[in-house]
Amino acid sequence: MTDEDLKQAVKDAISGIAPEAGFDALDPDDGLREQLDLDSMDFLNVVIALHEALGVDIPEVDYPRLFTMNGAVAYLKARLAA
Amino acid sequence: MTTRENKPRLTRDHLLALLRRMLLIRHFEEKCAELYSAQKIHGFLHLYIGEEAVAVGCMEALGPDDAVVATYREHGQALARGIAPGPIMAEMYGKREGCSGGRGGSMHIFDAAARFYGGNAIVGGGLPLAVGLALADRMQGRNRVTACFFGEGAAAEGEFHESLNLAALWRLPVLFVCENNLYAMGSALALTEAQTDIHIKAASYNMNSRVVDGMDVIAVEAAAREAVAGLRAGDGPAFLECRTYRFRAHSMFDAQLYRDKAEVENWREKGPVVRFEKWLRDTGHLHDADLAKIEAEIEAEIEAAVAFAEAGSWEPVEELTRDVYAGSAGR
Amino acid sequence: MSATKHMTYREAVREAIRDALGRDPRVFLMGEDVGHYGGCFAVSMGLLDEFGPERIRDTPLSESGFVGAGIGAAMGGMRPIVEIMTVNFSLLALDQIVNNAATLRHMSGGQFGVPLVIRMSTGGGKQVAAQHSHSLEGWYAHIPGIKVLAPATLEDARGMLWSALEDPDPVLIFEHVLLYNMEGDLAEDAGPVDIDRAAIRRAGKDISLITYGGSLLKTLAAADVLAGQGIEAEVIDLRTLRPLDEATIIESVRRTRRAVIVDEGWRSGSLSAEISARIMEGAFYELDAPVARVCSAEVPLPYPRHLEQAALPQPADIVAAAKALVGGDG
Amino acid sequence: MPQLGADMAAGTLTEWLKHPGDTVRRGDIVAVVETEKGAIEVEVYDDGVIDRLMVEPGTRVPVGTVLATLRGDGEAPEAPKESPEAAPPKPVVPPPRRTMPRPTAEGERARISPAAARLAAEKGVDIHRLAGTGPHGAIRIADIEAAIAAPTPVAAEAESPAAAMRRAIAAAMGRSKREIPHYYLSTTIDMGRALAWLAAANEKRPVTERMLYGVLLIKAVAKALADFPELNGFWQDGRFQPAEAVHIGWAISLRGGGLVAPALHDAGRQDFDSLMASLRDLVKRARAFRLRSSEIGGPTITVTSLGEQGVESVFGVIYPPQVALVGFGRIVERPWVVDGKVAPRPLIQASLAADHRASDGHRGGLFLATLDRLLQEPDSL
Repeated sequence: MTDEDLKQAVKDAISGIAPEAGFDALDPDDGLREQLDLDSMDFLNVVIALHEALGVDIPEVDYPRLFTMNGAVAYLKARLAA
Repeated sequence: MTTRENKPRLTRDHLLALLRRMLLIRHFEEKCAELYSAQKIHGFLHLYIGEEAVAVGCMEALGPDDAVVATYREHGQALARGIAPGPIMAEMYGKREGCSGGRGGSMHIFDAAARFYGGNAIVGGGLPLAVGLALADRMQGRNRVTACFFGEGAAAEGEFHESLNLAALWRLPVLFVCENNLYAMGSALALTEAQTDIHIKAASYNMNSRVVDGMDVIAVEAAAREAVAGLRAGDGPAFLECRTYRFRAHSMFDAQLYRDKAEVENWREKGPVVRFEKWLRDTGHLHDADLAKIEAEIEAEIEAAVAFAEAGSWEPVEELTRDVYAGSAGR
Repeated sequence: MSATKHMTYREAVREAIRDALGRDPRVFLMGEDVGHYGGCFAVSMGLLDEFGPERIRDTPLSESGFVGAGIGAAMGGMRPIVEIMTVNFSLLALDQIVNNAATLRHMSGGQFGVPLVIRMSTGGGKQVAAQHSHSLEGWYAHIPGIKVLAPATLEDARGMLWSALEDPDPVLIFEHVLLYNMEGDLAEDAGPVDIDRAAIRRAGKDISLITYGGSLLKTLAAADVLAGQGIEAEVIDLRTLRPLDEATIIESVRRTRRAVIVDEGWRSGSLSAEISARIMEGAFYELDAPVARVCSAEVPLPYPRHLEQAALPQPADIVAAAKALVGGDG
Repeated sequence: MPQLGADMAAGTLTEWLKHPGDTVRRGDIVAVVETEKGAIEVEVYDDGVIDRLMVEPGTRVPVGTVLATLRGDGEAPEAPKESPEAAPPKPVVPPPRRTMPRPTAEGERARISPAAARLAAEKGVDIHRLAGTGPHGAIRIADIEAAIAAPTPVAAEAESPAAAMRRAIAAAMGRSKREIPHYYLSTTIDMGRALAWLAAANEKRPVTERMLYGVLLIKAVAKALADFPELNGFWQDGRFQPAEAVHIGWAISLRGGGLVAPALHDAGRQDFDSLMASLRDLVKRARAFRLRSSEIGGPTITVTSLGEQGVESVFGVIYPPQVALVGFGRIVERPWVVDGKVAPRPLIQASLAADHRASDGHRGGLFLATLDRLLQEPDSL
């Protein structure tokens, strides 16, 4: 999957939780949760959505690595490659 | 003075008692005038000064079981009937120790024990009551008399004619006493009555009716005794027109524009007390010492009555509705 | 069901008078034409022969005189029943009723009471024109010191008199002229009834129709019409106009939340105005619509039938007033 | 100036008939006074000698004013007597029973029946957006009952759900601050053991059943309430009415503003998995405005947790007619004394806002202490 595919997957996971989330003004290196006002429940649902979409298991301890868009893409790319 | 044969038992004690009662009324009324000026007595105040002989004379003919219905000028009748001056004065003050509980005031003196069915302030309003009281006595087989006092002004009211007719029609034991003091409030009699001889009106209802000199206590007593004897014998009602004169205004707020001072002075010499005192002195029944003693006793009695009224209490507002209906606090 | 007798309202009143005369020697009837003539509404027909002229006393045309005499006789220990031919003539005796009967107990500091009953006819509808058609019971209900009753049924016509006679204070009984000929069945053993409570003649949940005396039948008729349109109206017969049975009125209005008051008096300053004020004071937060009133038109009652009927409250007026309050689909 | 008649308030002295030094007898006429009814002679009621004339002829004075002073024969002139005994007390007429004032609705006055107005106030229904079907278009009970049944206001098409929600929150919060006497308590709780237990539990669970610490907080609150019934129920009709069970309203803030607190029914008896599942579902639907009205009603107490981006402590506004609200701040790592030694621990500020009509500070404090103790033994939850 290309970086673009992974970014889209993250966007899809988030919009399932926060339909009105606007990605165009999103700063990829800044906190997703702050910019999109996602609380811990939202974030858990995003993780679950990614797990279901990509079949990748994300332990709690890795959550911080998903806090930004670029971070998430990099993390997922690594997990899928492994 | 009349010296007719049916004059009452003229013992000295009886004569002095008559004088004493008239003097009590005179001084009581003068004290009331003073207290009214000092704002101790309020509202309306109608004084009996000058008409004392009528009340004193008539009451002599009544027994304790007889009933009295009077008008708003009833202090003299109440005192003559034997109601104590203290409760009457307290009633003038509006104190609850008054003979009507302080609720009636000067115009509404009531006393069940003396069968004194009030001062009635509606001119002529008392006449039908007297007829009813007599009707009740007659229907319950009680040989009692009801005396009804009113002024000549009442003769112009419909109730006067209705009551006299009912009493005569049903032959009821009512003694109608008309105190004709020549002025119905501010109007001289001649200005208000086509027929100024009130007793003639009464006679037309087919009842015993006569006129008497209201300034002569002996004459009034004799006439009253004669009339009451007829009532007790079942002759039906009797009417007594007493020609008298009130020395003071109709009520406390009256500039007496309707009569001149000379007329008042003229009647003052012919007043009941002056004449009776003179007659008692001339006939040797009254000596200065007697008069001084009577005056002193009355003075003390009046002061005691005022003290009784001053010491009286106000009815608490919480009892405002008591007696509107029997028993309950009223609703 | 105990045995009943078919009779008119007039006969029920006569029965009440006869019963009272029999029970208590202090009772006597006094009024114009009550004796030889048998009463202008034939209520006291036959009583003179049965009880004699002492206890069935015709009087001259002297309302103030004989009402005052009645008051005096009551104070003297009798239990008089004074009949004033109609409320219209009672105006001549207002002074005696207001200044003596209603006042003496209180003004004498409780020394003298007036255990008197005054009966009089009232109301219009018989084309006898303005001076004979007044409905002024509301005036008398204004006066503290007396009680005012309005018997609208045979039971009350038969039962109220004795309770009124037993009352130590003056009681006025108003008999509506249209009721005298009303017929019905009365229990053989019908006797005295209470005189201080209203009665719910028909239960209902949507609206309270409050009335008395001659207007009760019209109000019950209106309730029937409303029932046909799905509106369950409660009909309250006041029975006593003073004291007003406020508890029954308020309890009902709290439940139904709407009220129409039917009163043959003129609207301004009428008894219906007093009842409306008491509802506003006692059930304001329960009201779901303003209180309505159906009264006579404010006009001297006219002689011609069509005008008289137009002036008097009618069932149609009551139905319209009720529907306006219930509104919409009811 | 003597009282000469019932309706006389004052009089004008026109003439003195006696002068200082003149001897007078009781009943003598000493002056003439002009009243509305004409000239009236004034008599004296005592014997004596005129001392001083206090009022000039031609002056008008109220009744009771001293006109002249009198001294006994031969006495020296002395000061005037004090005024007559005070008039009888004015009878206190009981004030007419004041009828209750009608509650004035905010803004322009809607035409509404009294019964409907009271019901609207009780149920917190905003009457301004209702169309009346009563007489003259007035709002009546039927209209209020309809508004209560269907929360989406009938006539509010123009208003967005968010605006309607904002209006409802405003009404509830306004009423809370007007009627509920809040008291506030807070304490710091060491979440170390609880979070460790949670992390261990989550490792054994698939991601879809992973839990958040909020569930622990809910369980702890529910369990603690068992011993503090006075915090779990409603204040209605002037008295506290305890609830039979504990339904915790979990406050969910919505993106773009607004707040809703759907109820987690019988939270005390649900196990963690069912609690987490229903919590996750409620949050998802709330955030998407797809909550059913039945889920909104019913909480017996509300818990609000600000989560990670929040601040350290929150003191909430109770949601009427409830009587308490538990608040949790952000978990923060701070030095904390454990077994006598200072160590970094994840701490959370737990606060209680409670209705002082239903409970007192002492009991509120014990509740928070119980909450702390339960969170130290996550296994027991």
